[in-house]
Amino acid sequence: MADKLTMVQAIQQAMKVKLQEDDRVILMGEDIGVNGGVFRATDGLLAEFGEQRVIDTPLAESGIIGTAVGMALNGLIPVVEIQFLGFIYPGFEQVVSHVSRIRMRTQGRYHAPMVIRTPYGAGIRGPELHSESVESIFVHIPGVKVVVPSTPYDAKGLLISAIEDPDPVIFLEPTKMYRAEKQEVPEGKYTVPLGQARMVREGEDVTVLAWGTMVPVALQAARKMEQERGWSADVIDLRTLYPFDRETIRQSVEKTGRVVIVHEAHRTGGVGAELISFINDEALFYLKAPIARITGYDVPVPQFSLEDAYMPDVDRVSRGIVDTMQY
Amino acid sequence: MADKLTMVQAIQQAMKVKLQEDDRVILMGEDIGVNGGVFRATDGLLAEFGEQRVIDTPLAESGIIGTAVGMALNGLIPVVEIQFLGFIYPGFEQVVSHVSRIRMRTQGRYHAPMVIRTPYGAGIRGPELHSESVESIFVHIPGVKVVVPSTPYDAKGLLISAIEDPDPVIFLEPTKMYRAEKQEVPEGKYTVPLGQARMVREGEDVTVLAWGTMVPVALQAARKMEQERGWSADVIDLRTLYPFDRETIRQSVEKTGRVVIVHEAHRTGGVGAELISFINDEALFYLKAPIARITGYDVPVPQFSLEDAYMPDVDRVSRGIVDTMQY
Amino acid sequence: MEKLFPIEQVLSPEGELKKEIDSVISGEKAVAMYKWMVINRIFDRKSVTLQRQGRIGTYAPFEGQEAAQVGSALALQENDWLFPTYRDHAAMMTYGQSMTQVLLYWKGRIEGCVPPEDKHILPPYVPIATQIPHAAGAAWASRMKGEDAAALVYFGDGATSEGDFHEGLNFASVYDAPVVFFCQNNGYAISVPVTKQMKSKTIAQKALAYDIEGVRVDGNDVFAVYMATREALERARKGEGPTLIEAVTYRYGAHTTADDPRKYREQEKEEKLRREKYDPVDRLKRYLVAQGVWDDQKEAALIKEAEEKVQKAVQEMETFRPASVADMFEHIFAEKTWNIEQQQREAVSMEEKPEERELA
Amino acid sequence: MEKLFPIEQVLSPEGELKKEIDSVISGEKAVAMYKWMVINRIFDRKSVTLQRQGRIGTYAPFEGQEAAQVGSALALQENDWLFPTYRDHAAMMTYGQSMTQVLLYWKGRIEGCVPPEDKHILPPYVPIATQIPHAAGAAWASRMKGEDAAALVYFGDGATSEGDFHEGLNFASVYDAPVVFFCQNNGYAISVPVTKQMKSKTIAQKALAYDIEGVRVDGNDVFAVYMATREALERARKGEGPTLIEAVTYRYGAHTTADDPRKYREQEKEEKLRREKYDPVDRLKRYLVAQGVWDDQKEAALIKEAEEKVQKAVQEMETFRPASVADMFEHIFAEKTWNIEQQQREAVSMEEKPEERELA
Ligand SMILES: Cc1ncc(C[n+]2csc(CCOP(=O)(O)OP(=O)(O)O)c2C)c(N)n1
Ligand SMILES: Cc1ncc(C[n+]2csc(CCOP(=O)(O)OP(=O)(O)O)c2C)c(N)n1
Ligand SMILES: [Mg+2]
Ligand SMILES: [Mg+2]
Repeated sequence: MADKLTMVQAIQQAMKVKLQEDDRVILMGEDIGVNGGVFRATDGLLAEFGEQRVIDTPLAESGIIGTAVGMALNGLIPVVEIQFLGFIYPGFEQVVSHVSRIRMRTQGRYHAPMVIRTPYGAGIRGPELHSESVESIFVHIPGVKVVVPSTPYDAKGLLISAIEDPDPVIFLEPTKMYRAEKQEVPEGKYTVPLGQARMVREGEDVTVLAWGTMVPVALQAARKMEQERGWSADVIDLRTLYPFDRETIRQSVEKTGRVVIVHEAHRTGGVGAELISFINDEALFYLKAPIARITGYDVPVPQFSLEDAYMPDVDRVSRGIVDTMQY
Repeated sequence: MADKLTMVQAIQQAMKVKLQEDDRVILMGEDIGVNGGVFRATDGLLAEFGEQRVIDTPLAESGIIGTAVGMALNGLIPVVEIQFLGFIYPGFEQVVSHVSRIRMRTQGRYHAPMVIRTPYGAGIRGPELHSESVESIFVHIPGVKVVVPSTPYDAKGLLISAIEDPDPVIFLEPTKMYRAEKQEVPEGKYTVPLGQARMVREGEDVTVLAWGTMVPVALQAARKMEQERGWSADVIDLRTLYPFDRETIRQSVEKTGRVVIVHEAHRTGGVGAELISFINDEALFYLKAPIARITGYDVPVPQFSLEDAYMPDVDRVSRGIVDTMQY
Repeated sequence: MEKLFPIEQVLSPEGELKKEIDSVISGEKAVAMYKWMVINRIFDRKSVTLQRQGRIGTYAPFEGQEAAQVGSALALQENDWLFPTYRDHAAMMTYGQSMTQVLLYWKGRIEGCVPPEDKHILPPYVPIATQIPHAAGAAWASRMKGEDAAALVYFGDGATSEGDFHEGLNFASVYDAPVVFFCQNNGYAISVPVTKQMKSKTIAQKALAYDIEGVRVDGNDVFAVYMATREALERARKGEGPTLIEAVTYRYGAHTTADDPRKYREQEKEEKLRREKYDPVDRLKRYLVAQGVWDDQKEAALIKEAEEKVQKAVQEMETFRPASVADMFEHIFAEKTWNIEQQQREAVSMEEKPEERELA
Repeated sequence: MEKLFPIEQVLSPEGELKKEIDSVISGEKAVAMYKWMVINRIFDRKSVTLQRQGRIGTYAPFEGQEAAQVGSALALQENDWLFPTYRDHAAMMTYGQSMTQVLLYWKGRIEGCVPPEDKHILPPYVPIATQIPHAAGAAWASRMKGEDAAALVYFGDGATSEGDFHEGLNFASVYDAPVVFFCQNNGYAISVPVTKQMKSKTIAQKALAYDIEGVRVDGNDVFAVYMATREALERARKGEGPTLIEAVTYRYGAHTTADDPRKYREQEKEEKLRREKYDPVDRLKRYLVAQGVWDDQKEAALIKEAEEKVQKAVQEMETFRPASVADMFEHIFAEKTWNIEQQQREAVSMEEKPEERELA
């Protein structure tokens, strides 16, 4: 049986599956209990699993993540919600200095099999700091995996994988897509493996790499370019940013020789830069044109009146494809 | 008149010059007062300028940076010492959400002309978390400049520029080089401009980009390769990582067509990736070989028994040059 | 602890004085307080409506907290510093921020953050508790420079759980910074009641950790709030160090317009009770009427004036020059870096003729 | 506050009992305490020497704090959790960590972080105060699982200024987590005296902010430390919530071997005074001798035994298999990611024949 679910419903389902199946799994975060989370990702879970499993915490991100680390050391599997990615910063030290290092530091004697879930990215007209996409910071930190779903189906399957993964996972949920579309999502348990990209559309002429909110934008641009110009594109949804799926990317680049990378994050030092470097390492001389980066700009994500101008859209991605194809 | 000074002495001089010259400049940090800082960078300054200008703070990095922001709002120019870069994390939110944004958020009505100085990098057999080099995180954050000196002369001139800069500067001092060499450093005031690289050595065959501790390593490798193989290299000390010196890099790459980037930081998501992307943007088809990244590995900087294996050394850089030249 | 920190009250819910105020609050002042509370409330309700109509974005209402915000802001002097959260626009406007600016802010315009030239009013702080060390620092800087400006910093009950609350109070205490920490304990951090936020029964008692003054006041009693804040500011200016004030209050409505309080409390019942028994505006009105300084005619005139003022601000907001893409790249640095300049050109060209460029 | 939180003492500096202890501390236990203190002190001095000789890296000595660490660690039960800082190896060793491991740690070997299989002893925490929420979490998890394990977490006076101290105590208080917050107030955070660290006169009073128990003990009085910790652990296990213990003590030496305390205090004079009047080891010895359970012969035997034990650990440390480059890439993840595998190969090949590869 499969229901049509939004991404946020699919995410709720993933947690429900794991709460049912594994006693060690607990949820922690601000407003996740009776309120069901500010996006309702944990709706109904307190009622079903009780206060020992679904915990409304005080307003303190370092306290939440730090306490969760302690719980993980003692055998639990905390799934932590940070209300928005822009509010993970006060807990950043716990992520960098502990979540990512406990296994290494104790040579495997302890580990921190936890998930930090958080809404991320712009596009919902949120106030300041509700639209951050600083995924590259986490990709740079050794010891954590970084996952970004772009569909309801993937969100559920990836989140179950993340909870089951023996290592800590930063699970970034594109806020804009929480309710953007419904998709058939199987009931019960299934997984989508970490580390594997998804080929969203196949083509010959250009490779478009994207994740999260940018996947449908990339796809639309690819469709438009195919219609208007007859250029066909591989559109690849990375899904996992660390460790990313090298084979899928390499093969596509070797095939097309042209690459457009689309991300919401600031350009300088974004994950796009690492992908370019990977292609430099493994497929440089396949390139027929410089790789284009269509990204957020190197400015703080603006107040929402300028949000649309900040985020890559179909026109900007199309322009990137044109520039790359016509180089 | 010029004295032979170590880098840490040169840094002390820079602060002294500015304390003397500008009443608004104050120093804040842990143990910077009577103790003169754990590396003695502020030695003697409390005695000379008193407790109102040189302030031993409580042990709380968010408190230090946050309080400094308040002081900057109210007309002072705080020069903050974070004891080691690995301890900036608890103050990370203040850096990302405020230091870098006050000017933007108030449309220039307020700004935060402060400097955050901190020892950075490995090489002194320090305990865990005393050897971090996560400069790319700060390069990714819009609104702060990032500076790394590699010589005593530059350290003084760049720090004076940083203190005088109207924008916040993250000033990363390579711990290993604090006392590694002495150099003639003019007395009194002079500046080295932010945003300009330094051509350390000129050559024809390959471009080596480095900063901080890696500059002498890169230089030695370049010398060795010239002696052993007759290949000559441009060795460029970036000095400022944001905004970096695009002209110097571009010209060199156009000349040599071969590039080796050397940094201590983890490879994935390091500043090297951004430099590769810049070269992709501006000089891709000058490249005769993939750009080599000789970097720290994607693991937490290890306990010091393995520190040397973690850090790029002359052999590793030489290998990078060989691989690039023989591609 | 509740005994050590009783809730100070000056004006009873019935509008009766429980303490002498003449030396501190003149009749005129009391009327001014009332006017500010009414204007702010009208503004707040209008803003909620504007949000529902899609004319501004998500909005954080403060109705119910007018006495806490107005009473405290009115205790400030000209050259003081005010550090507000996203819910403290009543305080901001009372201290001098224009309504238009506040509306622009909620319309997603950065221009709405800028305060008037002659007032130190920081933009609304979104990341919880981060303003607390800023206030300590600004206050401390005043002291260093030998000025007598003080800082007043607002935050909620939830904010007291963050590390920055602790670090800010500790710094201020060590340096005797002239700052007043003003906590509006409205009982909730979004959905989380204060009883789950902390085990301690009061917030004021947290002052004991820093050996600073802690005061608990009825946050719906504008006189009590004003007097406590004024005293705290005086002590601060005299070098006697910071004060933590806990103003016990309640927000009638949702956390923001994106929130549904019925999910986590008996919204209707609670709201009704509070409005009937403890409303800060009505309380003061009862007093003023009893004093013979207020009547229906004055009330009608005030409401009319307030509505006109709000209307004018709405109009200014709606006719404000449109946001320009180029602006996004301004004020990141004093001088644009090369890559920001490059990206500005890129964005502007995109904006100007996307189709043309694209097809070029 | 100092009156509310007097420094509890059981054993006077002269070695006289000020309280009844028989029901809690047997003669045997007292001797065991003494032995641990002496062994730890001998270990500490040896480590300082090893550092001077370049045989280990920078080292953080604890001499002077033995009573605080030994007394508290001995109050733990088998299945409890111990969260130490970089200065708490006396506590770690007393609770079961091997000397060899501790030495390996200070020799820059990650292997030195691993505790014995049957004990929950976390590695030394370097980033100040970050262990405090971990202890709250581990303790809370025990409670959730219905186990009766408690957590004991160490930190210094300086650590109380960090946000994590505040957040950790708040969380623990809200959930009645069975954790004991054990602060060794040794008067300094590196060079910064506690009087500059905080305005409050005691650390114990900070418990008031969370409505938890706060206790101040003479940290050089091993009996007082033991009894206070034991009581706190008992309360914790009974579900009566956490306790903040302030153990007032002093480190005789440098902050670490990289520090020069003469820069910031009258080192010689202070040290001499403390050693003569308040030494924790001598104090207990006086008592034991007066009780007739200790004498010079036993002392000599103990010292010999301790020296041999330390010597053996040094030897084990020095003959431990050398660090391997490949190890650097292990235990980052449960399974190596492709790039870590790639880099491991790169690093190992470099290590094996750098010249050859390079010239290849
Ligand atoms: C660091 C951080 N974490 C989380 C949030 C999300 N958030 C916004 S308001 C709020 C509740 C604040 O409660 P309180 O401090 O009591 O203030 P109130 O909203 O009641 O005025 C939360 C959790 C945030 N803005 N910043
Ligand atoms: C977050 C952080 N900031 C700074 C440091 C550097 N540092 C190491 S020990 C120390 C002083 C700690 O003092 P205290 O908590 O009193 O413990 P003690 O060393 O006296 O045992 C400092 C500042 C650190 N390790 N972590
Ligand atoms: Mg509240
Ligand atoms: Mg100390």
